[in-house]
Amino acid sequence: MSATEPEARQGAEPRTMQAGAKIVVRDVRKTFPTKKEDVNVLDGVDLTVREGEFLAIVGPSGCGKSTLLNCMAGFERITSGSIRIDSEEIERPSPKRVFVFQETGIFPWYSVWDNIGFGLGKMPFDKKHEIVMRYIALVGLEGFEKAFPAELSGGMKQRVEFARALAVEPDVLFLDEPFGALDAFTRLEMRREIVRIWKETGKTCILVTHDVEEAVELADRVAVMTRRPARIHSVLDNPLERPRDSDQPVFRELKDQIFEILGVERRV
Amino acid sequence: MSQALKILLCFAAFLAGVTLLHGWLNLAWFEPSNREQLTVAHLPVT
Amino acid sequence: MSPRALLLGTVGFAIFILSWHLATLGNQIGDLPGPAMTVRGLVQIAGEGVLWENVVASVFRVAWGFCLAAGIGIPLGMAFGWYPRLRETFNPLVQSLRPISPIAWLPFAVILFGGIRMSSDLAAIFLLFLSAFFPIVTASTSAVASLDLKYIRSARNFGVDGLAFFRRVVLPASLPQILTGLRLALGIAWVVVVAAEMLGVESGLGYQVMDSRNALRMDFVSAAMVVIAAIGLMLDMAMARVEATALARRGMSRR
Amino acid sequence: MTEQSTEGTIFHSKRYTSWPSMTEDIDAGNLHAAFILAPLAMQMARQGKTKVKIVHLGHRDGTAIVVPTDSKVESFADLRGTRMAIPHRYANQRILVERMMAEYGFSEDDLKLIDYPPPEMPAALKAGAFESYIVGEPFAAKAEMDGFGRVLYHTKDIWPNFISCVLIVTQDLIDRDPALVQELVSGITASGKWLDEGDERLLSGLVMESASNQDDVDSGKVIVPDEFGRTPRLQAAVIAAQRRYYNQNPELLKFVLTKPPDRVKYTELELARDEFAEIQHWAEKLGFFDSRPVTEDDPFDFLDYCDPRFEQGRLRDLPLQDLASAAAEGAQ
Repeated sequence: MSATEPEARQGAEPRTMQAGAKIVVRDVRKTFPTKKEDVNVLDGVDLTVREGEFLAIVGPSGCGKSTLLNCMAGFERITSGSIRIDSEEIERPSPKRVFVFQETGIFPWYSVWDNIGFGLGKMPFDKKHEIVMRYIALVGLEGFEKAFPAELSGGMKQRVEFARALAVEPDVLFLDEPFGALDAFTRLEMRREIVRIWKETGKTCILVTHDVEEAVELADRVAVMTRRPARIHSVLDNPLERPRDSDQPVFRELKDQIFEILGVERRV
Repeated sequence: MSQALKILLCFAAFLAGVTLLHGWLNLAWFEPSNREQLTVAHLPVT
Repeated sequence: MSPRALLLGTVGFAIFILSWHLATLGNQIGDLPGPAMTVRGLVQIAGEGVLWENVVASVFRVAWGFCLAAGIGIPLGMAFGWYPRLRETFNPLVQSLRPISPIAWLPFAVILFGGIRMSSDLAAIFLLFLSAFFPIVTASTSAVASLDLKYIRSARNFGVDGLAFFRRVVLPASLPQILTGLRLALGIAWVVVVAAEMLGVESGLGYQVMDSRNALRMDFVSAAMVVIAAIGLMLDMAMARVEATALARRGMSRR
Repeated sequence: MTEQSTEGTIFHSKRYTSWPSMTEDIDAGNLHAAFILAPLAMQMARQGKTKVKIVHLGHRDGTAIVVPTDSKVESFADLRGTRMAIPHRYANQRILVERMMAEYGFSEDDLKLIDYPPPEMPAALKAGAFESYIVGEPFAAKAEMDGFGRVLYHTKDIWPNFISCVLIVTQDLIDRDPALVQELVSGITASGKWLDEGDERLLSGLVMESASNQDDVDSGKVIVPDEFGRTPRLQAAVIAAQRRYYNQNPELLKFVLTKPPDRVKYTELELARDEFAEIQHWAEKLGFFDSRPVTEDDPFDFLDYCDPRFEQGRLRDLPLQDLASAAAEGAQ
């Protein structure tokens, strides 16, 4: 960090509960024991995510943003501090909070239909069929029910993953750099898709990315993380109306601000 | 899992078939003989 | 097989057979048999029906040894793969027993199954079980141990665990590597059955080789070898088809 | 050929490919009767897991020392400093060679003895793996018949009535079913007598080539080529050549059984104490019983490994077609 870290964090979240807070992360620490000595990844993270909000978490790669997301999803236990969703401490993963992986986590041995129906568990066929077809329509995969992942493009596989996640009607979607493996054009297309789905379903979305432009383009607010051991440096409001255009001056200003916080030289 | 079941079934069928064949051809399962029998071994050399 | 591959394959065979023929020109029954003599020998033992008895005997033993090895080896291997403590306790034992050639077990196998009906068959099957068991356990262990973390997390995220998790995620995910292990194991078993039959039983292709040798009929020996090669190839192609059907439509991203 | 007769026990002959696989099957309890090397039988009786008894001899002679046709060796003395292949370290052939080495004053390393599988001896001799080999038939005759080998000695010349293979049965079978053992021994004695002294009647199940027709062949009858003739030894050559017995070329067996006629003998197969005493003497000398040495307080008597009781029984009569019907058949 080029600038010394200011004591009073700019726009830091007040510690008190925010109205409509969906997820409250308070003073979370996470250390990984290694042979040599413990690696301290998260060092006192505080963050509040509002109901139905699209929050982006930005930070240099390896700073621990994915670890934070894994802890919020319940895949990894925190060393200390607390993470509460709907004021309930996180114990383990749940269909209420579904995680979407970078290279898609859908199953290559199942067809699109079976993949999307995977989380629905035991239910009569026609009821499951009705739900699955609804989400196939939502992500625009009509006609591909019988296809297998190996026969789909990267973008289409991503859509199946979204459909699978949404089919169980979760409250929260965790997106861990979901477009990282896609080519530039598909990435743009999928960003529009996720915003459309987010608007239609009203889910709380938390996006982890190292692409600042992506964060500004998608999120209501952007939380910027410091280098490891990571903390939330600041959470910036994103005043831009949707649909957003990266040429707008305010867009660039917000991007510069984030780059500056991250201490990254933007000009190539 | 019906696909795995199909594979298992064809293995089982193959197994049963070859067992009966072996029994019939080499082990004389299907040639009842009431007379007492004794096997006398030898090597093809005097 | 594309026509080009078929053509090249036959050219390869043609060169082999031609050079084999030239090398054994003018040999008598007692010497190294040429292709023509081998074919005549093959026709003769096939005609006498003894060839089919021996083929059935060998395939019978491989089938049982292989299926038992798969039936026991796959679940055991998968358990080793999933439970690290189990793996740490038993894997060293498995890996140290593996290099022992199955043929070395023959004396024990004969004693172990002595006195029971079909004891020589059982001894041979026991040897084949061993020869197939180790590659299968090793393949199953590594298949489960290297299961992709994101599949495990996806399943747990959706609350799928226990038997459903095993049946719908662990098994299908490890199937490709297990099938490769099975195919390898079958190949090894087919090599071992011929060797095992040379020592202890009185039927089978290995016995046919040994017995023809005692009868000084080298043409029967090479005829038996041709049959051994042909059946070995057929078994491998059968396993390849099983693998193809099982992994149909998974494409390259099988895992 | 007991299938031909309608009553009594059916004796199946089972061909093994190596001595160890046979002894293992005996120890495993799968096998209760076998023709086996005499010293090996004694060794099993002495220190084997399964107690066995020799009840009859298999045959006499039928072993020869063979050298390449062009070799200059004329007598055993000429073999000094060469290599000789033997069938098995516990074979009687080894005792024969050791005895001759003593006779000709050979020291241990004057003649290198190599254990070698009998079927490969002819080809290996031709290939020069060793300068001579001693083995039972038909692997001695094989080299002779194919012209690249020459018999230096027949056993009838150097150890008359030489014992190579003996018939053993497990003690368990003797205790369990002595009548069966009796039936076996008297059957074998009868066949031996027929082989050496039988007349021209055909065994049932045999038919001369000229008298045979298609359904004879289909019903699995054994066809005796006319130029073979009808003498018992030639009938035996055709029978034994079958796949389920020796699986050899009939010509080779004919050669063994006739050139010369006393090359192998199938009569006077009774157990003789003095003959076995000599074998036992050499076996002890060569350390065959080292894991249980023979001493005063742990003797090894003739009756510890032989059981001659079954040799006194009435000979069994063979299923022979009487000449009249054979002639009639010939006329068809």
